[in-house]
Amino acid sequence: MTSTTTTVNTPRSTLARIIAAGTHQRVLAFASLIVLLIGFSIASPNFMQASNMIAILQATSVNGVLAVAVTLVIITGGIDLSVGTMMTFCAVITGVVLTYAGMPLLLGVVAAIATGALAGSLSGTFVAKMKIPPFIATLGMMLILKGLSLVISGTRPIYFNDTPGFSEISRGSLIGNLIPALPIPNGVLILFIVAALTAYILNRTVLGRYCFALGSNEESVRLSGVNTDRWKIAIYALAGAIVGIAGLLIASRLNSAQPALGLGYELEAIAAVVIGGTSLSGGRGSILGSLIGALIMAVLTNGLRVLSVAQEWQTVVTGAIIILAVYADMMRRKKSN
Amino acid sequence: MTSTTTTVNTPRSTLARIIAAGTHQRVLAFASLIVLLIGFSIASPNFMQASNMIAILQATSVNGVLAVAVTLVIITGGIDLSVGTMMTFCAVITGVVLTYAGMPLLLGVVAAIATGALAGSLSGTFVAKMKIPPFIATLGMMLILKGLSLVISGTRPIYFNDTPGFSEISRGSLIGNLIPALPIPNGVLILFIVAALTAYILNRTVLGRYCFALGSNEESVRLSGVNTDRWKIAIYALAGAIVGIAGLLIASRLNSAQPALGLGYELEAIAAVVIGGTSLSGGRGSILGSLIGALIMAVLTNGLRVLSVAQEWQTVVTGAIIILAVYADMMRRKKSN
Amino acid sequence: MSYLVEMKGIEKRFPGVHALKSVQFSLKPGEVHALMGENGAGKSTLMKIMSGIYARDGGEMFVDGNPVTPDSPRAAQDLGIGIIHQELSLMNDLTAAQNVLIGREPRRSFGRLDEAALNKKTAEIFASLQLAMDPRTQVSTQTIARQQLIEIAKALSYNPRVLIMDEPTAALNDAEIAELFKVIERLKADGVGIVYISHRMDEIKRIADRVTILRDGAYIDTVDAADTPLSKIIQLMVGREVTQNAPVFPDTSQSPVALEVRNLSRGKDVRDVSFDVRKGEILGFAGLMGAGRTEVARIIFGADPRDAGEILVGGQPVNIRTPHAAVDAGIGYLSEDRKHFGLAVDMTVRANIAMANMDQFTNRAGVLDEAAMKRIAVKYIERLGIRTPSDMQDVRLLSGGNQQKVVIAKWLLRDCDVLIFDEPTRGIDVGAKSEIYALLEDLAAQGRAIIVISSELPEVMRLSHRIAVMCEGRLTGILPGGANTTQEDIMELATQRESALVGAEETR
Amino acid sequence: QDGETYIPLISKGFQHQFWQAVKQGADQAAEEFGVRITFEGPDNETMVDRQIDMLAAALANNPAAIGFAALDSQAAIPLLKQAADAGIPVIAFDSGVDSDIPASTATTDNVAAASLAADKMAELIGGAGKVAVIAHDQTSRTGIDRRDGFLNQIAAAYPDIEVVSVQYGAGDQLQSTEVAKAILTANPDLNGMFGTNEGSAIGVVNAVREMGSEGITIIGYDSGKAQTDAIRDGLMAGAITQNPVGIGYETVKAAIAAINGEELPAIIDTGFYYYDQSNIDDDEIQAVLYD
Ligand SMILES: Nc1ncnc2c1ncn2[C@@H]1O[C@H](COP(=O)(O)OP(=O)(O)OP(=O)(O)O)[C@@H](O)[C@H]1O
Ligand SMILES: Nc1ncnc2c1ncn2[C@@H]1O[C@H](COP(=O)(O)OP(=O)(O)OP(=O)(O)O)[C@@H](O)[C@H]1O
Ligand SMILES: [Mg+2]
Ligand SMILES: [Mg+2]
Repeated sequence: MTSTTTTVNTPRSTLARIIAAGTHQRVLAFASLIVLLIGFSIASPNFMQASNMIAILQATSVNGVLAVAVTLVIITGGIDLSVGTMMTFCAVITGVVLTYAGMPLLLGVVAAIATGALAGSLSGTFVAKMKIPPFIATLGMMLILKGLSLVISGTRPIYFNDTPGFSEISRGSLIGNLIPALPIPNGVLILFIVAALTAYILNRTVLGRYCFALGSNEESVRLSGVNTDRWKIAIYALAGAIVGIAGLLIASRLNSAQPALGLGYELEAIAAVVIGGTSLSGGRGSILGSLIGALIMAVLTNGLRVLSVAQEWQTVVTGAIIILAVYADMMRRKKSN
Repeated sequence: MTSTTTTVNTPRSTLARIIAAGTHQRVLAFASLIVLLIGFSIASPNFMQASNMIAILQATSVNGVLAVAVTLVIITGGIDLSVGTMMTFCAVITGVVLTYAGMPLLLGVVAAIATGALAGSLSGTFVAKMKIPPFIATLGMMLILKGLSLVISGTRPIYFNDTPGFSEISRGSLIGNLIPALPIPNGVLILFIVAALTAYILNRTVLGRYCFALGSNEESVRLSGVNTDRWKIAIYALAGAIVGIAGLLIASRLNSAQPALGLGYELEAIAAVVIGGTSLSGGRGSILGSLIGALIMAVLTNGLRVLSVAQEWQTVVTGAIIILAVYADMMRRKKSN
Repeated sequence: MSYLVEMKGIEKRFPGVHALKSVQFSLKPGEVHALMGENGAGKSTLMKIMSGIYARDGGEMFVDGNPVTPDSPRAAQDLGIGIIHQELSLMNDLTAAQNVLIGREPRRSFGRLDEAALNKKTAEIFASLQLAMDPRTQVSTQTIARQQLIEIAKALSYNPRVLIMDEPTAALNDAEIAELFKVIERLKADGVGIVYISHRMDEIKRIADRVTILRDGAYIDTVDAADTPLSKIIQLMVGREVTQNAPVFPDTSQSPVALEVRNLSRGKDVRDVSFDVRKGEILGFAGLMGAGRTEVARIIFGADPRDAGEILVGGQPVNIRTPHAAVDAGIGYLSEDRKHFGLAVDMTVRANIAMANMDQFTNRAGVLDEAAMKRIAVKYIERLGIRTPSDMQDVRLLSGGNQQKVVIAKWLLRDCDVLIFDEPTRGIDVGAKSEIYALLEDLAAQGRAIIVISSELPEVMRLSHRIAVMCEGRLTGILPGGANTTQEDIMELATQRESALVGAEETR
Repeated sequence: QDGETYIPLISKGFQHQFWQAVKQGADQAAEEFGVRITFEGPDNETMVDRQIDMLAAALANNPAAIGFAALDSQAAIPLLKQAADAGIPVIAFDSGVDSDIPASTATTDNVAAASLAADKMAELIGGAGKVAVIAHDQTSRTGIDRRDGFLNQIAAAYPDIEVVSVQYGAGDQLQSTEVAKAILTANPDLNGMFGTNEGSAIGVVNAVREMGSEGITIIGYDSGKAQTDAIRDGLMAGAITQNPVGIGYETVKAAIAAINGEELPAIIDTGFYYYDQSNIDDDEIQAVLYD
């Protein structure tokens, strides 16, 4: 779709300039998040409790990390359908390393991230070298990894009971140890660290620059003498490594690697990214947006559940609000031009 | 994704010209289908039985019709994630009309198609008028329709036991009645009729022309004074109507409207379309390709089952073969230039 | 006097840019009114307002004396105003005919298309343009020049009373320009008013009746084309005298060879091409459209695969299979199609200038040095006179000529030993053109080897130390540069067809 | 390959622990009786038509008998008829089929089992208070039976117990965790929760652990290591377990009997058990638990 919208962003103030540089677009989805939070607080007194806020953040952690990973790929103009099952695959490998092989915790962490990076670079190779459309390459990977998770685990969950510190990765609270009033679970902390690091990479390093450039006009980047294939593989590998972190988070939270889990998480992550304002046609996007998108999804599901809305209506309302949130975003963006 | 492939089709012979005009690109996926069929026949004597071939065709029918529908939308440069749950929704509405309201069969058929067209035009309106990205608009619709199916049906399947002819829609065999040696189920016949009609619309009518034009350069179409919004809505509505037919097929095959079914069908349909050579960035594609893509998927799953491959390995092999099929396609396309 | 279109006090602001400052413009029936100005002067913007694409911020517009405010291209079309855009806006996946008649397809009942009628109608339009093209060819397979011709055919098919041509000849060769001018004469005779924008000064004398000059978004003057010398018009455009220093052609025959190409072949497009370029030399490439010059450059640069041939850089054979390898070997290539192959238009000027040169702006951890990028970007913006509110402006918001300058800046920064410029001055104004010529001469003087592919013969002759001429994929000869080589010499080689004897002449 | 007895089992799923235990029982019987089996099921319990396609592929391999756990009791009837016409006996397992084609059905009475869970819940919370249900599915037979078995028993026998919320977590541990947390947030004074399958039950346990809620009585369903651990830790009060290994074993055994033309009972009830800290190590219970 070659839409030649004459959107014009010329940030005037220095602050606006920095924000624009940092996010490459205004993150307007934020307003929708606030509206949701206020709405649910009014509707239910139980919603705005500290413990529920923490529960929402906790619920965002896995999907948030996946959304961060997939943002990178989407900015290059690609898509990654394999993030859900890749997360599971990384968790299973960690299970093998820690529980079956009895290795120390750190090695399990490394294994998860390395597995993700490896799987990601495989997807990247399919896309870059073999010129397979990202949709198909990652759909294939989604199935392959799903199957392999079941094969490797023998279709049984792998428990981490023998690795004492493991469940602390997501459930413990470093912040809470320092400031008892703020028992933010480590999983949430990790989400924010991952998001901050990735945002830095995206906006301040060559890799990030090429993410945007590839999504903007791949051929012109190639003709600038850039080894586009190598960079693309690197980007998919980085996304994979981040998915590996998501694998650690979910395994730690469930204290087990559940080999059958994972399908469906990819759509949710992609939805968070798009709600956050990243364009599926590539070239534009921000990590902050994806984070907010993931929060919107988590607030929405949690809020509706706290309100005890009947499940079937929850689905209807979620669908409607996702559309409305993006619509409101569009309107505000239009106005601000 | 700005892939500036320099595909050059200069059909020399009249025949080649017609095929190229009819498909707008060479359908090379066909070769992969043949390779699969031959491979499975060699591997298992049970595969190439008439009854199994019919089972494969039968298994293709629903996914094939969905793939046909989603092809239209993809050619415009959009995507439709709602086809699976929309199919279910249409089936549920038919159930309400036939079983709850006791209307005659024909009205049920009309209801399914009309419901699909209506739901499709709603998606189309979101995309065209409200400028919501198709991914989000149809993701929202997917959730809304899923919820509504459960609400309307009271989360219970609706059976069609009181509408005697209903199960004949998909299970009966008009062809078999005429030529007893060829008991092709009506569902398959309907798939081919729908595909042929849609291919005709795509290649020989204004609506089809605008599908390609919108996917190619929407802004330029708009600047040429075409009411792009209206046409886009029409295209989504047509896709919806076709999804309505898929709803009839599946309801008839199961002799019931299963309100929880539907999720996951969208990815499979989109995969069939992409395997068939239609570009996700719009502007290029063919119905014949999507049909072949759907057949490849069905042959693959059936063949692996007949070979009694362990289920987790089935998944792995399916993923790998999907990637390979598209890769082979790419190679052949490259060579032929 | 009755004007077909009259515009008064037109104002237009974009964020950071006051694009039009109380500009006036008028068009009579049956005249060709040239609109002149430097890159970014506001020509395209004024015409986009006239054709309903932009809304004006102030001022008035009249058609046949009636005040109008066209708020969409459709509304302008209804007023009889048609436009051929500077940037191509075709549907690449469709055929030529499908593009030309989009929205007005001949139909049968039930929305069925009458493809035969569609192709026939388009064929007629093409015939009236003397354009030999099968209406059924797919647009994406055509070179930009031929795509431009399709755009022109499309605009004409509306039978407009006012036709705006925004740099229609930027991608055309002389023969095609001549055909276009014939069409313009015919339209004039029919009373159509034509607004003509071009940076090719010679064309103004050939077809314009009046000339309006804009500078920095302000109206300067409207003069009669026949009685105003070109130098005067240029002076009005630039605001100062442009001095054309006479070219010098140094003798480089003893310099070491920088790039040698031996027996390069690729299908029918490139057939057994061999040549060399020496350090400090500017080698011009002339030829008709489709002669294969772009293809030769792309193969050398590794952008397209080759069937056969060898490439030597500095006497060493190099194995170039990708642009990446070419750049490593010290070869740079500026593409003729900036929008598709030259720029990431959604990114900033700064990012685009740095694109080929990221190593220079990254530390070992891969962190970008934005400050250094800014410094360099600002330097090139000044040096090339790129008109932009800041180096953080998205490239797509720049005027066409300024976009071209950004691509040039990108390759100047890369500092390659061998630089191939494919149509480097496409859409660039006279003032900037001579600056770019000076730059190229500078680069050569510094010992770079430069290849310039250009479809403007005067440009090739002005710049080249030697002139290579291609025809139908073959290198038909290399002529010496300087005053001793005439246009006729070049044209003779450019039309030396091998297939002259082979009957049925095919377009491709 | 030829001459061997081949019995495909089409189940409702295959990746969950429960189905793996059924498969284990079937494999055991297959080895014992020297037959070849395959075991297949769709990814989730909504995919009715996928299951039909599996059945069709199984029939293509000319099996001696078929084991079938119907996702929808009607949808498969044409294919089952086809099997009957070809003289292939069908044994239903886990849930029945509305037809007289199956020679026998090996199953658990889910309604009875869930109402036992309700009784235990009432007993543990003292016959009064608020409880919630995390079910694994809104539309599948087992989901409905277990939910309704529990709800109906509460409604019928314990007027002082209020069911404040019934929500669904798709049997996905993480999703069930989030659902349970939301319920705990909305109902700070909750007394008990019932999770209708392994994933749902673990979700409840996770939620209580993460929220640090006190005084919640949790009753689960099925087994699995996380669940038995939770019971040993005292976090979960107890759980219902079926006998999945038995279901698998009995299905294959019945299939062989049917091939041999033996008479079979209409229902083979494989039974269910309630287990808690007190009896978890009993042999009888250990035999039906799976890790
Ligand atoms: N949509 C826009 N947003 C912001 N600035 C714009 C926009 N369109 C044009 N401009 C600016 O307005 C000025 C005039 O641009 P315009 O395209 O009219 O120039 P031009 O005279 O056609 O130049 P050229 O000869 O290079 O095509 C330029 O500085 C350009 O950067
Ligand atoms: N993108 C393309 N797709 C298909 N054919 C092409 C493409 N680009 C060039 N060609 C063909 O390759 C041949 C050589 O064209 P090329 O553009 O190299 O010529 P050129 O001498 O550079 O001409 P021009 O002055 O038009 O740039 C022509 O026959 C042309 O039609
Ligand atoms: Mg311009
Ligand atoms: Mg060229």
